[in-house]
Amino acid sequence: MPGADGTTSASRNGRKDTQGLTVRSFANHVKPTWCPGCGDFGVLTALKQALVQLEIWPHEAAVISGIGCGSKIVDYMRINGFMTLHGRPLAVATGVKLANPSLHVIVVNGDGDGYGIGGNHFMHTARRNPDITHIVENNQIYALTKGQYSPTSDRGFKTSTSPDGAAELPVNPLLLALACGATFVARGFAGEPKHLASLIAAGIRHKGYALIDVLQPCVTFNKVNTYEWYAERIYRVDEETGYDPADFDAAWRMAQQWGDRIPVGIIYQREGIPSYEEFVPALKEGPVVHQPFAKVDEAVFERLKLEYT
Amino acid sequence: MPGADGTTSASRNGRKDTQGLTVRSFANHVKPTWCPGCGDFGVLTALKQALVQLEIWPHEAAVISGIGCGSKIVDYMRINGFMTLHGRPLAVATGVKLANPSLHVIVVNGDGDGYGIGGNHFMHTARRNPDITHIVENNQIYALTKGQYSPTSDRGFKTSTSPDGAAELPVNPLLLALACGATFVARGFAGEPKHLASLIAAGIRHKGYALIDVLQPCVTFNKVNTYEWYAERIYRVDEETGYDPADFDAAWRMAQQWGDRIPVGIIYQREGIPSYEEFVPALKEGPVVHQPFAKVDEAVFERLKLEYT
Amino acid sequence: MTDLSITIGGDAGQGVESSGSTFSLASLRSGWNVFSIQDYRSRIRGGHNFYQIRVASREIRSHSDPVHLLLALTKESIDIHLANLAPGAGILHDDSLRPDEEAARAHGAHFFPMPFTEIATRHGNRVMTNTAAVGAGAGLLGLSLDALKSVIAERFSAKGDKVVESNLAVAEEAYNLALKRYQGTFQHSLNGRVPPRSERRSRTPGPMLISGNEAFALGAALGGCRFVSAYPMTPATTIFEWLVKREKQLGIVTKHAEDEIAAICMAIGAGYAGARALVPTSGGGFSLMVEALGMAGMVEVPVVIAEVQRGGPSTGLPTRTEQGDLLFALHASQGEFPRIVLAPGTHEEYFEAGWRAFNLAEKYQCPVIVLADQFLAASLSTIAWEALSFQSVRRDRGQLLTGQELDAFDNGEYRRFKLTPTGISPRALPGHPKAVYTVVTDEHDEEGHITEAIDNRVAQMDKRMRKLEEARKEMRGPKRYGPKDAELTLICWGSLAGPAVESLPLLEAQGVRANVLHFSDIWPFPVQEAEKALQAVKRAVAVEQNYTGQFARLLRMCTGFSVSRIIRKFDGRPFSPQQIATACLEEVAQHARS
Amino acid sequence: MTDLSITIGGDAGQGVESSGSTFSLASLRSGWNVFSIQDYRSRIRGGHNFYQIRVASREIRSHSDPVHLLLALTKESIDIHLANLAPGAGILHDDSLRPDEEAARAHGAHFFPMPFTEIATRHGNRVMTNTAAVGAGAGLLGLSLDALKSVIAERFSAKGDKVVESNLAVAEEAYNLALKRYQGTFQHSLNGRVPPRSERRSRTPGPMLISGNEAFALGAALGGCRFVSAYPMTPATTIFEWLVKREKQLGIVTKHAEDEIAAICMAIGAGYAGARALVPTSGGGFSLMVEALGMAGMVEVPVVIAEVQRGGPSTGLPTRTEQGDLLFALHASQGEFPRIVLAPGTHEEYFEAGWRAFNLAEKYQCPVIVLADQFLAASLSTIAWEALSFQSVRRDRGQLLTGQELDAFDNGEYRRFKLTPTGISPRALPGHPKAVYTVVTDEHDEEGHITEAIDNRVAQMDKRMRKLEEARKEMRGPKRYGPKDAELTLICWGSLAGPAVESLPLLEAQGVRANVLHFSDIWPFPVQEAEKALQAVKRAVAVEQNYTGQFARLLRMCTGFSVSRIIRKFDGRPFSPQQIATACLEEVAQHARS
Ligand SMILES: Cc1ncc(C[n+]2csc(CCOP(=O)(O)OP(=O)(O)O)c2C)c(N)n1
Ligand SMILES: Cc1ncc(C[n+]2csc(CCOP(=O)(O)OP(=O)(O)O)c2C)c(N)n1
Ligand code: SF4
Ligand code: SF4
Ligand SMILES: [Mg+2]
Ligand SMILES: [Mg+2]
Repeated sequence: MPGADGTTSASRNGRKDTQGLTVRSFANHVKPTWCPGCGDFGVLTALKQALVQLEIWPHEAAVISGIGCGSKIVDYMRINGFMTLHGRPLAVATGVKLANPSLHVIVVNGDGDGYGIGGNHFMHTARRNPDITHIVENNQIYALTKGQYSPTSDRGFKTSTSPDGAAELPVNPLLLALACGATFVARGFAGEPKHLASLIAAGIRHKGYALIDVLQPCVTFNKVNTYEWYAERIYRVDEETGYDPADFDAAWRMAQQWGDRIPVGIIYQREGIPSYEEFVPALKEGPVVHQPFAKVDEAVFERLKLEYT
Repeated sequence: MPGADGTTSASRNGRKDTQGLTVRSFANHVKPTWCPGCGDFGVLTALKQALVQLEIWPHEAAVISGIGCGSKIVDYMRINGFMTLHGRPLAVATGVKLANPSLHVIVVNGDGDGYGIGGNHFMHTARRNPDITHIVENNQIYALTKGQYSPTSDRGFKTSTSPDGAAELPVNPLLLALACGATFVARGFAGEPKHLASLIAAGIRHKGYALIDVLQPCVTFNKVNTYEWYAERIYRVDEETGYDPADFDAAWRMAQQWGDRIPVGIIYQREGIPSYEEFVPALKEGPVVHQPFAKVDEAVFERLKLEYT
Repeated sequence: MTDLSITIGGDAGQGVESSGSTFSLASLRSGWNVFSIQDYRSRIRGGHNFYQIRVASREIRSHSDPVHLLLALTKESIDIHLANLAPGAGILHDDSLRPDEEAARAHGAHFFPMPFTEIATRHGNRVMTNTAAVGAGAGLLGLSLDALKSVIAERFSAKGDKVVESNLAVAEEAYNLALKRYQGTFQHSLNGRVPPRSERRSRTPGPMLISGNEAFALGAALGGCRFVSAYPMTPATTIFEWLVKREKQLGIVTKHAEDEIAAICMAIGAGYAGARALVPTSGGGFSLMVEALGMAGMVEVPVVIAEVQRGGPSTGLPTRTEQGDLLFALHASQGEFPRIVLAPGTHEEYFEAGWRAFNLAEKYQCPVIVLADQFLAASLSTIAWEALSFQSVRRDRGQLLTGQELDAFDNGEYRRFKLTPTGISPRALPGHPKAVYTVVTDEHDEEGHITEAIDNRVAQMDKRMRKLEEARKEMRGPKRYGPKDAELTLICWGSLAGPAVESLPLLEAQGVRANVLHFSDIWPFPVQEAEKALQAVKRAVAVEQNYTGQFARLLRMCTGFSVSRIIRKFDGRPFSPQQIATACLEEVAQHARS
Repeated sequence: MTDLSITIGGDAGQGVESSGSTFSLASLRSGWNVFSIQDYRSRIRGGHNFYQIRVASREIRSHSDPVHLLLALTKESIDIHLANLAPGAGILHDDSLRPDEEAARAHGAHFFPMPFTEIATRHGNRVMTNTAAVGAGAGLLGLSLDALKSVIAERFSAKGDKVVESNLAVAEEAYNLALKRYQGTFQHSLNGRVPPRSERRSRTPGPMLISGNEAFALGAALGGCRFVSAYPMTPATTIFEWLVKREKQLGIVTKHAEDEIAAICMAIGAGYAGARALVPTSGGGFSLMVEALGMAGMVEVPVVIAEVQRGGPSTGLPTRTEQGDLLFALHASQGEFPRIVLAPGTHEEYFEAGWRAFNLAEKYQCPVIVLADQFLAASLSTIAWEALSFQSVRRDRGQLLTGQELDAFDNGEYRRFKLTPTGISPRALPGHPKAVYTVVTDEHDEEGHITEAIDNRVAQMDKRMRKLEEARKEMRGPKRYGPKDAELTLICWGSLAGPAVESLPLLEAQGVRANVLHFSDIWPFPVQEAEKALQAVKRAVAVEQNYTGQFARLLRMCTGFSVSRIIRKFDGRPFSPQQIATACLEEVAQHARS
């Protein structure tokens, strides 16, 4: 039963009705404008599947995106969605989470959005560790603006803004997340939505910040890193014998692999670390959006005024 | 002999007159407003010494700073100085360097400036690798704004904005720089200006982006990380037997040390990597600030117009 | 009528600030009305700082020139403040300083040397020199010793009993010595002039002495602020620090963010989720918030921004005052969307803006900017206990749908951006099964989905902008101070209310009948009320703490009305009533000549 | 006089853009004057897009309604554009489409079905359907087949001979078939109307067909641009891409930065070092540049920002046009400092702004903002070869000291922020031993050092703001188009010059004698010239591509002048001359009634 402020969710009062929850529960009437074959379709499918797996209803999650092809995802599903600004969804999501931690907060954005213009929020959110799941549709290109090189474009990648090939060392998002102290670092592939769904579900389940970098083919502007290109190279770390995602040093080495062999799966996970919300005193009594104004009453006010006499 | 545009430096035409160059060559009439005992004095001394060591005259270097106590350094020395905006000196410096690579470009800023608000430029400059030396006066506090916790404040550090102690994992600048692919990563201590000067000199000599994180005691607002605190903990990596700064994995482990033992010195250096300027076609013929306008003449113009007929 | 000004001057790091606030509060507790300002540089140590305290028997609204008593902690303070001393002013200083007697005599000032350092070191240590000065000043002026001691005891209590006792001893000895040595010789002493209004010295409700930022933060807390995110920036930092300090008591989530972009984005996220969210900053930080401001406007999320102006442009004069960001705040961000801008004139109005801004933000579902400045933010003003009243505070969430109301909706019926006559679409917060919707910063339809259709675009633009017309109805016109039939009207806005109003008696004394029209509700501009008020104006000057007369230009843009002259100040120091009066008299004289 | 409009409509991804530009250039090479606009959505595939091409015998300055020939690649295009067709218009479409003949007849339009897909697949593949449509359109209209083939050959040359040949074959067959089938039935055919102005079909100098952004980039390159840093943002990206593509030829450092803050900071760094530096962006990116804009103002570093406006607020209508950022650009950033704002009205003026902005930036040592918009940026206009002349381009670096001049200075003599009567301080670049100085964004003295002294503050503020008065002297007043003694004056700014001027003959035809006052130099506002021009105005309307009539409000602020009506459009689609004329006629009618 929703509270007086209308913000509550079924999960708030403990009762949880998941009967009838299917991927169709997340469907709306909007037809995606993505190019046929775009990897973003795989991400959309995987996200819906993960939510169904975790029995999270549309009103219990908030999906915050940025600006870019992939960020349009919130327009194509029935969910509390917020398409914000280019590069800013993590900051907006942090505000949502800290105001109402009862929502499952998920960020979806592109590589330009997440690692380029949004790099500072990425770095600081990773070390801050709020309970936010961060899915980056990494197509190694600025797609919506029609094909400029991105921070993850490989060296030598030619675009309208890198006619002689990208000269900068690409961002390695996994390594960066590890260096920032992220407690969950994974990589998925849009061409394998089922596996991706399992990673997203693990990320949502994980308490704290979870990065899921998704290899997402852009069939229109990235003619190098195609489905085939990725498919030929990826392998699953959970199928490697002896790989332990709790081993930081192993993760560090694994995260550096790129090129002929590209690992996908949970690269690193450290459990039992408190998420940022647990340090916030005002959240001790539950989400602040559920706190009545009456908390600050006349007696409190008079006490505050007394400080100035 | 300066060129017609007045931008040239002695180094441009190969002749270099270093007679009479001393630290006093970098002195001006401004009395620093830093608190007595502030670690920034050590940085100022070290920077001047490094320039003298390298025989760089005031007009041959540009020091670009941000906003904060330490960033005032450019006001306290005779140099081409530019105190920019909070968090932005690396971006400004990149512009300076790409327009006139004949200048030695050095950035000096604080930990809030460099790793907080300026974090995105830090990350991208490190992987871009322009020939810029970046000195961060890391006092683990926002000093000029009177004592709020900074991205490098240790967990539990109490300030006016972290009354219960900082809850976030601090930024580890060395690790971050390594994750971004920086080719020179060092740590110095403001209490040992001579050693610091040698690190700065090595950083300037290094071709490409060089980070020198400086442990800089703030005697007024940081009562935890004092001269004594640092002095008790630091040790020099070049005195460790067998430490090889060219070994990336060793550097990665070394960079993670913090607490009881804090390494200072050159943590990592990889030589022989081209700096970003070398990839810029327009710089093939020298600094663009020295190129005459006449380059784009009537013939070029007519050719360009023809594209539209 | 008693009306005296005291200046405490010294180097940064000498405790000028704490001395000033101690002296101010001791004056209040001695029964006087007090108004204090602080003047300091953007550095931590060194350089001249001062505190200027005005003590009067009547209600006062600003500091005032000239100064009657100078507590000089350095020789430099004497040199600097001499020119601003009143005839017969006293200069209390350590006897080790060797001031230039000649120059002082020319100003009719008297020196009162005192063994500050000696007293301080005897009872404690050198650091307490400023306590000695404060004690002596209080004695010479005739403040209540008990009042002073109560303030000192409280201020030093955190440092332990020993420190408290030493300071009390220092203050008391200096107080008595100053009285003994100089009683009778200092002509501006308060003793026996007007009996202290009350003998309140303990912490029972009495008049308050509060800074603007404190009053605002208090107002915000009362207004139901639930979230504040910020990046430190003078002179707004104290709002954030005030709320952080009380986060547990008030139940407010506070977040020191990585930069200002994150700060406002977090607040917008919190506002979207349903928390009343605040972002305090100054002009430089606001510059970084511009893009997100437009986002809040487009997705119709309430958020309150306290933009505490300081001297610009760019880093400018970081610790000083200016009203240089008015037209910037009004037009910041690409494209057009509703925003509300308030510029409180007094500490009471700043308090009110603290809660009123949230009501406006939620009623009109748009960003609200409270434009203050360093002068308003950092000055201490005396406010009657009753003037900040709990009953006055209203918390109106506008058309926020309750859970019960939403329960009654059919599935898919709720439309977040429904077209309505007022432009206000009933708002549902995320978390309710009947109100699952997406908001996007692209143009969108009533449900929130992206569309570029022409009709929808026009309808949604009209809808959003209608809210501005709706809000305009409750924007307050200018407040008139002084006679209706004045020959000269001083038009001002924001923090200048106090100095402008206090210049009226000075003008009156010079035979000029003037009044003040003060604007505090700036946007949407209260055009009709302004035009009505302007009809009665015979001749107008604008008084502004900026270079180009931004409000005068805005007024012309909105009403066509032109002032005869813009009285400007842009050196970072606040206008005093005397400076305003002088400039007005010039204008009157020039007008008479022409 | 021939004056026809052609629309090519289809889905995103169907090649509407390349068809449109091919058709446009073929029209130019056939001897006609051409003006084209493109309408597309913020998505990569799907959704209706169109290209509108106007072909005329006289000089034209904007697109025009209604449309005489529609090349429909989808059925949807027919539905959408039917309402905008002229009587007797033709609709060329693939014979597989089954259009609604009834509706078309009601509009007096004729269907011309063609086997586009069949021709395309026979000579090449389905993708060439649009080439077939273009060929048929060219044939029906009567463009030169040779001209069309020369364009196609060039456009496809990068894809290899086979692709070129197939496309040529497709175009030629469709051209001839359309001629054969429908010659005579299409009443708007150009054939035999006016002989093509010239037979120029090869690449010898002739009239150019160029987009605004290309013209601007060309102007910037000619103006000595040495540095451009940007972050991609529609509709400014093409300026950056144009310069990147030619970076070697022109010797320009180009940098795709990590974000817009970095982009402008890099440009300011380059400007400080002595390079003419440019940052192209749109409103959202400009929002992020606001803080650095103030830095450039404060440290007096020249930098040029091309702000190409699009539909706002926030992400808004990213691929569409608007003039919504005027007051934002004028007031962006905290505090007050000189800036110059240009808003070119035509492609030629936009070209000129490309080099003139650098001169102004260096002369007045301040940021210069060129305010364009998607309409000006992306529309293709016919420009005479001579109109963009090398001789017209001047490169004036203002008071930039040469090395020789600096050699003559004494040590320590050079003062970067020297007080001068004009406010302009001779500038030395870093790198010379006689000119070692520091610049800071805090207030500073003549040497550049931080100081908070009052006198210096006032002197430096005055100095900086004096530059604005100096610059005002060379700001151009409004340009009048049309008769001096008009009964109605259309006031506009920026990209609306073309559509407004083209509305004059339409008004004339309805018996309304009107003229246009067009402002392109916006700030510092040319007050005197504006007032002079306004004296002759009998009745004025403002025509603006925004919601609130920003220029009309600015005009009132600066001159007190009020327009009678603001003709607004804010749906992201550019004003056509017809729409402006219609709104003006309404105003005239209403005025007559009242
Ligand atoms: C402040 C700002 N700058 C630039 C843009 C233009 N822009 C829109 S999407 C985009 C980049 C898209 O790349 P990415 O984030 O990788 O997403 P993708 O389209 O590849 O999914 C850019 C630069 C913007 N919307 N806002
Ligand atoms: C955009 C912006 N935000 C905030 C500030 C206020 N500010 C000045 S210095 C500073 C932080 C100083 O910390 P740091 O960079 O560590 O330098 P320090 O003073 O410790 O040397 C801040 C937040 C500013 N000048 N500009
Ligand atoms: S352009 Fe690329 S990323 Fe965008 S929708 Fe098409 S395939 Fe996907
Ligand atoms: S406050 Fe700290 S960092 Fe700043 S000058 Fe003083 S000691 Fe140095
Ligand atoms: Mg991408
Ligand atoms: Mg610091």
